[in-house]
Amino acid sequence: MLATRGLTWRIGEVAIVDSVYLDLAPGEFLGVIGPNGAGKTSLFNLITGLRRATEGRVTLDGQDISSLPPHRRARLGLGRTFQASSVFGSLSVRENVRLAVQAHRGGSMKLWRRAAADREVAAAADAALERVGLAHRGAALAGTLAHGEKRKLEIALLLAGEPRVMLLDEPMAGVSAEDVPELVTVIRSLTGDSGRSVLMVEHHMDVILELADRIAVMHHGALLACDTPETVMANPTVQEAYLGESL
Amino acid sequence: MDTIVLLTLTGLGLAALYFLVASGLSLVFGLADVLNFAHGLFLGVGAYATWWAAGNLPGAGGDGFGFLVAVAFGVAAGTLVAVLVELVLIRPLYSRTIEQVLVTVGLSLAGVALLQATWGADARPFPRPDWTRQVTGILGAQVPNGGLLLIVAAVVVLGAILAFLRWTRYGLVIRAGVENREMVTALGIDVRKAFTLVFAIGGAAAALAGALGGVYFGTVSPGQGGSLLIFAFIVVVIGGMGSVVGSAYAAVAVGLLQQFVNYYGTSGLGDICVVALLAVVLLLRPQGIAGKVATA
Amino acid sequence: MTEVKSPEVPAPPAAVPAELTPDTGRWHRVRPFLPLVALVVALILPYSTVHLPGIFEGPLNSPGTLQLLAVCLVFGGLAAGYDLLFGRTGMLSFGHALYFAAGVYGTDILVTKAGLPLWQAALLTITGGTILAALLGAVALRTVGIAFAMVTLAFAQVGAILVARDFGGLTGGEEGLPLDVSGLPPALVGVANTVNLYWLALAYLVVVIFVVHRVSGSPTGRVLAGLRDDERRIGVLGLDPYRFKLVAFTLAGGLAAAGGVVYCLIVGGASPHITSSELTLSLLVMVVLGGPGTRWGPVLGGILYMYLDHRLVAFGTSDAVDALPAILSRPLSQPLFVLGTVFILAVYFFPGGLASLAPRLTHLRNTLRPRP
Amino acid sequence: GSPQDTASGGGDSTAPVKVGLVYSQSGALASYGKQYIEGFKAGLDFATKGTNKVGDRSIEITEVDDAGDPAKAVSAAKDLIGKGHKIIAGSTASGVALQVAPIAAQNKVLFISGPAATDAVTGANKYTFRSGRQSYQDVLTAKSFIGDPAGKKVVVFAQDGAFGDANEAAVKTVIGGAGATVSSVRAPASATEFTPFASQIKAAKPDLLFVAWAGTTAPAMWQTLDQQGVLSSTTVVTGLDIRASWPTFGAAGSKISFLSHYFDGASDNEATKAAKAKIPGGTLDLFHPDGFAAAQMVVRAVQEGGDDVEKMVTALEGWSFDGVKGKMTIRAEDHALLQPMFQAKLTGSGTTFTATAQKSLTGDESAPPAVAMKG
Amino acid sequence: MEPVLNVENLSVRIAGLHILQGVSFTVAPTGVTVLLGRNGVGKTTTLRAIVGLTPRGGEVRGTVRMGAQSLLARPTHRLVRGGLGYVPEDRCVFAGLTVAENLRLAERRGTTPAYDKVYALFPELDRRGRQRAGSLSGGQQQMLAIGRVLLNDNRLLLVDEPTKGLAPKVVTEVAEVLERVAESVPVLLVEQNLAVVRRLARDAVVLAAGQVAWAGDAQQLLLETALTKSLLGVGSAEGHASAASGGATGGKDAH
Ligand SMILES: Nc1ncnc2c1ncn2[C@@H]1O[C@H](COP(=O)(O)OP(=O)(O)OP(=O)(O)O)[C@@H](O)[C@H]1O
Ligand SMILES: Nc1ncnc2c1ncn2[C@@H]1O[C@H](COP(=O)(O)OP(=O)(O)OP(=O)(O)O)[C@@H](O)[C@H]1O
Ligand SMILES: [Mg+2]
Ligand SMILES: [Mg+2]
Repeated sequence: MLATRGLTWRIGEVAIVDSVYLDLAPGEFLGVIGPNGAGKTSLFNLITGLRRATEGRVTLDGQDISSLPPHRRARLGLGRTFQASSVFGSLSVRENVRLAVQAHRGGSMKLWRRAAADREVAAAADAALERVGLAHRGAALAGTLAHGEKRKLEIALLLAGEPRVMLLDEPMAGVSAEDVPELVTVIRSLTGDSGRSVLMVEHHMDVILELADRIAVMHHGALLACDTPETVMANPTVQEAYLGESL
Repeated sequence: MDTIVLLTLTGLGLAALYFLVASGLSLVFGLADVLNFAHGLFLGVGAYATWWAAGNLPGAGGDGFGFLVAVAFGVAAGTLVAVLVELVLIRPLYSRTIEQVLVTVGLSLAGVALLQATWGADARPFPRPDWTRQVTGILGAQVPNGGLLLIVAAVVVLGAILAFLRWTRYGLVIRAGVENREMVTALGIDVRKAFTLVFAIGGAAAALAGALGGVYFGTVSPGQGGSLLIFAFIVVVIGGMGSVVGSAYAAVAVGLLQQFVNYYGTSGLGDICVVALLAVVLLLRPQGIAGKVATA
Repeated sequence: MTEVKSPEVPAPPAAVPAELTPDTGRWHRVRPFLPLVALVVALILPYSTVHLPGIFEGPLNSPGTLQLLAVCLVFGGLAAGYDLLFGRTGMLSFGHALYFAAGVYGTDILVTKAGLPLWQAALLTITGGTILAALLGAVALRTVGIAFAMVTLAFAQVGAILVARDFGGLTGGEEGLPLDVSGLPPALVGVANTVNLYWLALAYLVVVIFVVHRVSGSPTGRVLAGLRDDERRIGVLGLDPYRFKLVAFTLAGGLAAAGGVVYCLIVGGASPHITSSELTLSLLVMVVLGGPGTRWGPVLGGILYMYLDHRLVAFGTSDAVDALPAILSRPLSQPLFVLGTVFILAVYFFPGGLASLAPRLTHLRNTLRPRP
Repeated sequence: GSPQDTASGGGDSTAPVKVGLVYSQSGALASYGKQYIEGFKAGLDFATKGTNKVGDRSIEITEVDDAGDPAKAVSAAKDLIGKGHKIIAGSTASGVALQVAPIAAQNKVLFISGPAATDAVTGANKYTFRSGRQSYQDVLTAKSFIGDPAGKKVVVFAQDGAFGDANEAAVKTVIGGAGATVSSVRAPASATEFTPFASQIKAAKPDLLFVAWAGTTAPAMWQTLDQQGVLSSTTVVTGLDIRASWPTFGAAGSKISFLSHYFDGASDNEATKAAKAKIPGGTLDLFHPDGFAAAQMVVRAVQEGGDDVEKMVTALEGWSFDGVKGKMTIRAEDHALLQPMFQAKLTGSGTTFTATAQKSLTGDESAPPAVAMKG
Repeated sequence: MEPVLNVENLSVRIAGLHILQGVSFTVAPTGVTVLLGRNGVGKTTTLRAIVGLTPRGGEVRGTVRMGAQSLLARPTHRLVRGGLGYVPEDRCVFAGLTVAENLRLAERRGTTPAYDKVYALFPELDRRGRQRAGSLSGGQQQMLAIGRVLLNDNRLLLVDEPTKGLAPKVVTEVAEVLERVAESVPVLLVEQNLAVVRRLARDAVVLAAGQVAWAGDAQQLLLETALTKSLLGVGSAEGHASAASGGATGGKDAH
């Protein structure tokens, strides 16, 4: 479904992302791990078009999307969340999701329509909020949400866009331990239906191990391994580079 | 040939003036993130203080050593005003950048009006040594000494700022502060002092530009700072905000472009070309020639 | 790796767009009617002979007062339009005066030099102004933050140069171009008809408020509010930030051009003052004074600013000021000094602008009220 | 009340006559405005023989600051007209004059423009007069410097914009029309570096250089012309500005031939003496005569016209009187104010300069061609 | 022995989040006290609150004392000059400055900078004096960040995850350095790498849910598998490499 071919991003001499070849099958859940600064977020940025790759291609369903701007890629069904929550702080939670729904359904370029009057958008937004368990916070300003709630809102924004390929950047970061299982359920439900694919960066190994069909390991921008969880966990290079060895 | 020499040298004189104004702006923007609209005020203060000193301050005058004293007084006054502005108006708004910019906008309106209220709207003849009114023959071109003076001053200021940034401890602090203010404090350094210092340097450079601009124009008037400021802004942006060297390059580009286009093209085209240059640079490289990196 | 700071303008200290958030509190029921009340007051004002000494020179219905009010209203509308960019979309443009000036000069030239009837001139001007904004916006919006501010400033500067240059005697250069009123509807000409200009200005303001309000509450307005918070996120949601910013820019430009048409009629001509970068800065001052991103703040800010701008001239030359010692009276007789000082104080003491006063007062009342 | 109400000026024969003066008290032209108002007060005193009354009616002046901004001036004019003023005078800036003039015509009140030099005020409309000189008169005075223009080469150096355009056009008609070849070098008003322009002028090798430059950059411009040897290579003519600006010419001052609207010592008559006696400091300057003449015209208009503006207009048209500059005549066709003009030399150094008259032109010698009344 | 640092009832709110909710602990005058806890629990926030670097809009309550001196109201640069050394989590070397300049910047007035000591610890820094700090490898940057602080005499060092993102070999080196540093200066260390903790720590403070969940002898903590499991979410330091979570370079999976 989604594939990267020799994707590379250099700043000056340094390759932040170094010739990455990845394939994501329909319905597949691919976990991405790697040390801090390995280039995981940067890889996401390249895939979603927030950064232009210096070399290599990204294809979606065989179509080369390397030169498309982010919004065009999103329209083709590529959705993502951000490592640092990036929600619309001065809008209410509900408005946040409505904006996402509206962006997905089209009709955003309507200057003379009353936004509040669109019941379908509102209903879809409420459904998304319901799904991540934020319905009761709909009226709150997104900027005032607690951290974990923001993470949920991020996912609601993603859901609203009904993407076919979802890129989750550390969805668990900063989520309190009690909330993790709940969020894991939400994330699992993302793929459960409809053969959507997920690419998820996460440092919580147990979450990754629980959800991922395969795990990709990044190190210094390069793909160290990409295989089943068992194989990856047993890989000595991976152990050394990411999991670490004892002193 | 002599026309080209003449245009080049006078263009460089103009560039020097732009640079003197822009260097302070650029430094302040680099460290404090403040787009300082009140910079024109510092310029005006420097010019008026020099003018005032030459007429009233014992020991100061329009010629020789007295003139140096007058300029020194002007620069000191500009520096003082800049420091006061930083301490009283900018510092309390620490890290509220947009408010800081707004305050400098208010200050630019009020300050110029204040100059005008005090000394009137008319241009006043500026005291200056006689030799600045003369010309020097260079390769057949009659190059005005005032312009040469500006070039020398700009080179000295550029050198001094670079040396300051590179060799002094405060220079280090400022260069580091441009990158990461917080970490500088975490090393036990009062970064606010560095801010004040940067404003002082900016104010001094602007005041010097005001004083030398007075020599160059032969007059001082309240609006002078403002009209130079717009080109200084353009220079700062083209040069890459925060980069003094970038500003120097940009000033030369802008000064020469203006001069040559004004000669070979029709009137007014020079200014338009400068604006076009700005647009082109920004579209190709939104961060300017040098980008916002370490200041030196 | 240390972070490389980008020269971005932080989003303005904007309030939540009222159109997109539910009203809460006791004001809920009264508030929607306040604008109506204001409108009614504005409508009956020209029928009143009330004299407000110190505030206006003559009675409310005197031509001088109406003229001043008309100018204030136009600027209220202009500020509201500018806020569509600054407060609601988070774009810091330093060149908004250009489109206003295009409106003023466009009307003036088409009427005076080309002899077109007013309605044609107005239509052409607004269309032209909008297209100009679209074209320049298309270029300028390729940059962001301070760079964007500087490009717009530069474009406006070119406008100022062209006007001053007086190509073909079209603009009258520094002397400006008086409007040839012979072809205008008689109702818009003459001091006795100042009231009609007042109506026109009021209509313009109402239209701008309506448009801004409507657009802010539309699906597009939702996107604009989103752009102000997080442009990257808008892109990832599948919307092209560039297009939406361009729409906002063009719309604001068009509104400014329309304001220019009205202003040209009110003042009876064009003068190069309006092309100066100072005007854009004043627009910024107006919006900040009023409260960016709020429904009424920019309007109030614009009206207040223009009122002060005009009245301070009289204030500065008044006997009260002259009587003060020179050290006070001299600066006070400079309108810009007073205005600049007021502005600085406003930034310090009313960070949210005038619009933040109401909630503050409510807050104050609530804290003062004894708790049950 | 109703929105159409406007107060009407009292028809009462002892009610004061209200005169509105809209001029620059603040802003860039504040010092011109100051001279104007001083002149006006002196003139009013002179014309009413110290009574400040015309017949039984006293003259009541309202002063309004326009800060040089036409929008403010228009507001002020409307306000004054609304309050029943039948006479408006002032306009320090050309832009103000041009925008107030139509207002006067629309509302049928008398407008006497002040220092604003733009030619366009002349013949603007039936209700608009002027109490100062116009650019065309400057140029005619300039022409008097070169004797027979035929075959001579004349260059106009002027700033961009209407002021420069008007001067260039006037030189082309006046001097070019008399057989000289006229070319021009134009520079942006905002220019700060004049070397390119000086080089262009030098390359043109003119017999006469006419410089029309206003604003704070003038000293830099003169210095550059001097440095590049333009001043010593040809006859350079320009207008003499207010006294305060004289020192800014510096050494260049003595190399320039000045045409002058007025300077202290250019004339000596009753009015001059009266003006000198009344003006603070006792030294006349460039725009005192304009204010003085404006007051004389106001008094004349009220004397002959009472409250009837049409009668005021008739009374002023064709009227001749002795102003500070000498004999002045209001030309009936287009309301041009024919007046003496002067050639002057500047001598001195440092901050003390004196101007001396070389020659004076009568009102007829410097009369601009009549234009058709536009409105 | 009097503790060198006393933290009492420290509360921090940032942007509406109540991150620390009354944290109290002390730092012993010798050796390494380690601050443990899962990701996002507020370890960095604690250190930053102590040196006065809570982000704007953040609200800090409680008391922090170094000896008799109260720290909270004082500006950061004063604290640091008073002998409180701070090595931030993300190193924060000045990329545009050379290594030597970075060090020079850290010199404090009135004291003689101990260059010989720093260069003895990190000869690499001496060799690369003229290199731009931005072009150093992550490990070298970390050395620079630590070296900067060691130039001066400190009464207490706050060190935030010094081994994060470092190669195992460098981790060992850094651990050795800290070990030696701790001989003369007390250190409050935030560390995810339990192996490092085992080697260095004398005392441990474990944060959970914005509060102190456990405080006491570090070695004892590491011995009790049940305790580490419940507090840190890992079995024991000796376990399988993947369980020695946070590992040499990861540092993010404490579950
Ligand atoms: N715009 C940039 N300029 C310079 N360096 C950058 C830029 N963006 C990322 N980097 C560098 O690229 C490397 C990879 O960063 P990235 O954010 O992709 O890491 P990551 O794998 O997501 O790490 P983490 O787990 O900490 O989120 C880092 O060293 C980072 O400093
Ligand atoms: N400026 C801020 N604004 C909002 N939330 C913040 C801010 N800084 C920190 N937080 C939140 O506070 C919590 C504690 O963060 P902190 O960095 O102290 O954790 P930590 O224990 O150091 O984690 P790690 O092991 O990942 O370094 C996190 O949930 C974080 O998201
Ligand atoms: Mg990441
Ligand atoms: Mg941390």
